[in-house]
Amino acid sequence: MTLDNIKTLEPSQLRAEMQGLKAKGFDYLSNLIGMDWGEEGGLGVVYCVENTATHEQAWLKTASTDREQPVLPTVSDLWDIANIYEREAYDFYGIIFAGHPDMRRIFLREDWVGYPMRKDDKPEEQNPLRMTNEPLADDTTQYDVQADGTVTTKKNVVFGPDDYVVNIGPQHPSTHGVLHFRVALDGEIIRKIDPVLGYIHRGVEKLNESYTYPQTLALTDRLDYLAAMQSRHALCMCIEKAMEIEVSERVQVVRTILDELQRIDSHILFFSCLCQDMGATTAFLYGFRDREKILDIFEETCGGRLIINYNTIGGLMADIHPNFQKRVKEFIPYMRKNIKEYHALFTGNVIFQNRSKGIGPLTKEQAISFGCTGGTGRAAGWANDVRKNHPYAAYDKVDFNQVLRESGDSFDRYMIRLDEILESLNIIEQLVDNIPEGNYKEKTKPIIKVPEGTYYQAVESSRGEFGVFLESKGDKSPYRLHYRSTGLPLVAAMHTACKGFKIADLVTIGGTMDYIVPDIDR
Amino acid sequence: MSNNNYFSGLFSGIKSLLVGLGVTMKEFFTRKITEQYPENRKELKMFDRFRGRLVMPHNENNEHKCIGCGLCQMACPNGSITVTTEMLDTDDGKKKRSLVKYEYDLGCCMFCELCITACPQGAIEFCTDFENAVFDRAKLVQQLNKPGSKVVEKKVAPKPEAPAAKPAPAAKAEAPAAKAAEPVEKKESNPETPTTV
Amino acid sequence: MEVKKRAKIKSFPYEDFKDNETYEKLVQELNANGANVIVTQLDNLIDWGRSNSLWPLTFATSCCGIEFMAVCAARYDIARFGFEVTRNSPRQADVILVSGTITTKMAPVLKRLYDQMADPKYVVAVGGCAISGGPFTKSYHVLKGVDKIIPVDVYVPGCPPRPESFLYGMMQLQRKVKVEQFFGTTNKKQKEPKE
Amino acid sequence: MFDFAKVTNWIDALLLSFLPGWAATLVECVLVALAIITLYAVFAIILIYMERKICAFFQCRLGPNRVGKWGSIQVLADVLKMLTKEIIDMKNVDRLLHKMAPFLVIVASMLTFACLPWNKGAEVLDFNIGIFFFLAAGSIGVVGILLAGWSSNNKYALIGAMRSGAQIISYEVSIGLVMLTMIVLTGTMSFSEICQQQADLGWNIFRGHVPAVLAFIIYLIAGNAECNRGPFDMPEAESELTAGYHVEYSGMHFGFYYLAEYLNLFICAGIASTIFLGGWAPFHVPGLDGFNHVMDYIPGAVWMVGKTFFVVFLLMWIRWTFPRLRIDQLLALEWKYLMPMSLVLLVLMAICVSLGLTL
Repeated sequence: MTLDNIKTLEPSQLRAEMQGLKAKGFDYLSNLIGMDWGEEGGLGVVYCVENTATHEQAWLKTASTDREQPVLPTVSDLWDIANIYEREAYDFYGIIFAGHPDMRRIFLREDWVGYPMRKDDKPEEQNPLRMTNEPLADDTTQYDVQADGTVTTKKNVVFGPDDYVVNIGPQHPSTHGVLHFRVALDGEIIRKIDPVLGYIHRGVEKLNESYTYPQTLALTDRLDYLAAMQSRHALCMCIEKAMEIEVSERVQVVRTILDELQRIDSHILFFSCLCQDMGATTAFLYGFRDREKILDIFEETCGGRLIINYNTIGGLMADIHPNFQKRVKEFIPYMRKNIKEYHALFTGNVIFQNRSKGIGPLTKEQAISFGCTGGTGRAAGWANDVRKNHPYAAYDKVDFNQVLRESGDSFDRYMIRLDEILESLNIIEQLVDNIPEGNYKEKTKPIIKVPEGTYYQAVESSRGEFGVFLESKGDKSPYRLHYRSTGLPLVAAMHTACKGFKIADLVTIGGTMDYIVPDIDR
Repeated sequence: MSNNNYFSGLFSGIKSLLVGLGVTMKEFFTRKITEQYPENRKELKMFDRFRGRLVMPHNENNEHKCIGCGLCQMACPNGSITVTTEMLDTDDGKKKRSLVKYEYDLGCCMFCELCITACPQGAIEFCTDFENAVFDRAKLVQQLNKPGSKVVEKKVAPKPEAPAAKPAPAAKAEAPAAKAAEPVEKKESNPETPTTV
Repeated sequence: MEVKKRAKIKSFPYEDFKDNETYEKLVQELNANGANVIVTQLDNLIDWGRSNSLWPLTFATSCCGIEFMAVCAARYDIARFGFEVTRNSPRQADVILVSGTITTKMAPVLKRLYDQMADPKYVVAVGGCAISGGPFTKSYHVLKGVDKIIPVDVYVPGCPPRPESFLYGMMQLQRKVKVEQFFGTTNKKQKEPKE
Repeated sequence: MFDFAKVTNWIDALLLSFLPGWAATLVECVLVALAIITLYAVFAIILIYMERKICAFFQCRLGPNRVGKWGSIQVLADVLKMLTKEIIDMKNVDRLLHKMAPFLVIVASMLTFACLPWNKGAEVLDFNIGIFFFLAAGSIGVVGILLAGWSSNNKYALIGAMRSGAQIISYEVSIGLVMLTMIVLTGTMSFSEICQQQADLGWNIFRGHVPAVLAFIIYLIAGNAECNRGPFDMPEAESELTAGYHVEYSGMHFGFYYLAEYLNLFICAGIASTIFLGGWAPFHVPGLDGFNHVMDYIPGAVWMVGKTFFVVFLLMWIRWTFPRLRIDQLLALEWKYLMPMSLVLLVLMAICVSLGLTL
C-alpha cells in the first residue's frame, strides 16, 4: 500500500502522540524504522502502530537534524519491542533515544566505528577486519534529556559481578544459527537473558540501497530462508503496487499455493528441529523425509530447493511445471497421513508433554507488546494473521481458519504449527485444481523505476508478519528498503518467556519460538 | 496431586511411550528412502530447471551467441560475471563489438538468473551439473566461451531460444528494448577494452 | 623411491572428478621427498581411517546449514560415508564445514573454533558466502571468503549447494586426506591462510 | 552344558607343569587381562556399529555402507582416526585430574565388564558378593565424570558433570533396590551361582513372575540412566550443553568416554540378562525335552551374548524414540516413581518368596 499520509511530528510532540495512540488501542508497534533523510531531512524514525482490534494502522515519523548527536524520545516504555528496535536504530543511524535504559549496539561489534546505514558513512574504511575477541560490556548507558535540554548519561548494569553468566552461542547447536545469548544462571535456573545479535548481520538493507530493484529481490530469499517464497512475494508485491502493475489471477493463485507450501516446509522443519533439540533425533529425520517432497515440488518448478528464486516483479520467473499440480495433489494426502505419525511419535509423548506444557508462556498482552506475530502470537490468542487482517494474493478467495490457542506456552506454540500445516493443506487443496489461465508474467520495463513515494506491504510469512517498507525517490534503486523481521520480536521476548525456567527449557522455548537468525540480523 | 492423578498419569504416560515405540518399530521395517548418490550417478537426473552452474552453449562449429553487450554483467548483483570485449572492423567498415573472454565466478554466483533474463541473445543458460567442488579457489573462475570460438553469424542464427513457456514471454519482448536503452551504460561497465590480439 | 599415491573413491571413477590438475600437483608436493614402503603402507592405513571418519563440527550460520541438515537426513544420508557423527565440541571434530555467511563479527569466533580443533583438521568452504562472500560480497559486514582467515581444503560452490554437491565435496576432501602423510608434514599443520 | 572351567583348568595345569605357582598365576592374570581388553575393544566396535546401523534403520535411512561391505569396518576407521588424533593440552585446566578422568571412567567400566559371567566356568571376577562388587566398581565411573567436568574449567562441562553426578547417584538407589529384590529371589550375590540356579530352575524373570518383570523394567530404565543414554543423556545433552562433561576432551581421551558409553550400555544389558534372563542358561520349556535338548547344544556364551544384544537392542530402540527429559523431571522420575516402586517390589518379592509363590 502507498503511504501518503505519514504524520510528521516534532520530536517533542512524539511521546504525547504515542501515548494517545496507545490509549486508543493501537497496542501493536509493528515497525520502528530508522531513516536518514540527508542534511535537511535529518535522521529520524518512522513508526507504524496498529490497532489489534480494528487492524487500523497509523504511520508517524519524526526526525532530528542534528547529525552529531541526534536525540529522539524513546517509546520503549510503551511497547516492549521498541527497546530492541530503538537499539537497532541507534546501531545503524546513531540516533540516541532519550530515556532508553540500554543504549548499546545490538548488531555490530561494540568497538565498531560509525553508523553504517547513514548515507554519508563509509563503514568499510573505518572498520577493518578485527580478529580480536569481541569486547562485551557488562554495563550500559542510558541517555536522558534534562529540562534545560542538556543530555546526561547514566550507567545501568546488565550483568553484575555475582552473576554466573553462561554464553549460549554463537556456536551452539540449539540456537538455530549464530545467535548468542548471555544467560545468567542460578544453578539450572535462568535469571536473565541478554541476546547479542549480529553474527549474521549481512547488511542487506544497506546493500539494497545500491542495488537495482530486480537485484534486491535476490537477497530476500536469503533473509528467512524458510520463508523465501513469502519474503520475495512481499517485495514483489510492494514494487508491483508502487508501479501499479496488475498481476494476473494465475500468478496470484500460484503465488498463494507456493506460499502455503513454503509454510508447510517451514513448519515441518520447525517440528524437526524442535525434536532434534529435545533429543528425539528420529522424529527429526521423519520431518526431513517429508520435507523433501516439498523441495522436489519447488525444485521442479522453480529450479531451487531452498533458495527458490521464483517470484519476480510482475509475476513469476517461469510458468509452473506441467507436473506441478500432480505432485501437489499427491503430496496433500501423504502429508495428512504423516502428521498423524508426528502426533503419535512426538506430540502425545509424555516426556514431551511434560517438557512443553506450561513452559515459557507468553500472555496475549506480552505477545502484542513484543510484536510476536505468527504462530507465537496466535498461540497466546492474538489473532494476527495478515492473510485474514489484510488479505492479499488469493487469500480472500479461499476458505481457511485462523488457528488460535489460549495459553501461549511452548506446547501451544508447537500445536499451532502442526495445525497450520493442515490449514495450509486445505488452502492448497482449494486452489490447486483451479489455477486460472493467464500470463505468468506481466510486461515490465527493462529498467524498473519505482515512482517517488513510500510504500509498505506485509505478508504472513512462515513465522509472522513480514513487512517490506520501501521509500523511493524515483531512482532505479530504492532510497530505503527496510524489512520487518519476523524473528527479532521473538528473540526480544526470550527473556520474558524464559525467566525462571531451567536451562533445558531455554532450548524448548527457543525451539518453539521458531526464529531464523539471518532474518533477525538481516 | 491426588493419588488418582498419580496413577492415571503414570498409565497414560506409559501408553504414550508405547505408541511412540510402535511408530519407530514400524519404520524399522519399512523401505528406506535413501538415495545413494555416488552409486546412483548414472541414473541420477536433475530437474531441468535446476541451476547448477552457468554455461554458454556452443554449436558444433564452436560458435556461441554472445555478442558481448555486457548486459549480464550489469545485471549481476555481485559481480560474478566479467565480460571482456574488443572492437573489430567488419567488412562493411562498421565497428563491431566482439567477445574476447567471458569470465564467470562460480564461487560467487548466487543463481538468481538475472543474467539470463537480461541476455538479449539467449547466449547463456544454467546447466544441471552439480559436481563442482574443487581444491583451488581459482578453479572456480571459469571462462565460458571456448578458446577459438566466435559468435554465430546473425543470418544463420536461429531466433534466440525463449525459455519453454507458453504465453509470449515478456523476456523476449523486453530484449530489444533493453538493447536500445543500454548503449551508454554498457561502455562504462567495461571501460577497458583489451588491445586487439 | 617414487611412491605415487592416488586415492580411489568407491563408485566414482578418478577421471570423473573435477580439478584433477590441482590434485596431481598436491600429490606431487606431498610426495616430493618420497618415503619407504613400510611407512607408506602405514600412512595408507591411517589415511584410510581418517578419510572415512571425518566427523563434522555442527557449524552452520545460514542457508547452507539447512542443506547440511538435509544431507544428514534420510534421503541423502551422509552416514553412508560414516560422517554422521556430528560433534558439537570443536575438540572432537575433524572437519569444519563452513556453511553460510561469515560476517566480520563472526570471523574471530570462526578462527577460534578452528584453533580449538585438534589436528589433523580440515576446512570445507560450503556455498558462495563462505567461498567469496557470495551474494553479500559488496556488504560492509561480510568476510569475503573464509580462506582469508583459515586455510580451506575444499570449496563447494552453490547457493546453497544441493546435497549431492555436498557429498561430492566431501568425497573430494576424502581424496585429499587419502594422499596425506602421517609421518610427515600434515599431522601437525602450520598452514597459514592465503594472502 | 559345556563347562568352560575345563579349559581354564587345563591351561592352569599346563602352566603349573613348567612354572612355579606364583608365575603361573601371573601369566594367567596377564592372559585373562588381555582377553578382557580384547573382548572389550571388540564389543565396543560391534556396539558402535550396531548402534549406527540400528539408529539408521529406525530413521528410514541406511547408515554406514561405504566402508567395507555394508559399512562393516566403519568403526575401525573411526578408531584409527581417533588413535592418531591430537590430544590437546590446555592451559587453564587442572592437568592431573583432567588427564586422569578418562582413565577412571574406563577403569570402572572394565572392572564391571569383568564381572559378567560369559559361560559356565568362564567368570573373571566371581565372588560371593559379586553384585555388591559390581555396584561398587560401577560407581567409580561417576568420579571420572565429575572430575572431567570439574577439571575442564568450562561452564558447560561443569553443569554436565553436576547433572551426571545427581543422576547417577539417584539411579543407583533404584538399581540397588531392584538387585536386592532379585537377591531375595535367588538368595545369593554371586553371579555364577545366580546363573547356575537359573540353568537348573528356570530364568528368574519367569520364576519371579510379576515382581521380577516389573523389576526388569525398572532395571532397564535405571540402567539406561546410569549409562547416561537417551532419553536420560542430560550430562552431555547435545542441544543444551554441546557435549557436556567431555566438551574439552579430544583425541583418544574423548575416545575413552565414547567407548565407555557403549560398553556401559553393554554391561548394563549384560547384567540384566544375567540377573533376569538367565545369563548363559539356555531357554528351557518344562516338559518339552526334545526342545530343551536342542537348546542345550547352543553354547552358553552364545546365549549370554545373544540375550545381552537383545537387551541392547531394546535400549537402543528406546533411545531413538524418545525425547530427552529435563534434569528435574529425571530426578522426579527416580524419587517419585522408580524408588517407591522398587521398594514395593522388594516387599512383594519377599512376600512371594516366603510364601513360596515363586515358580
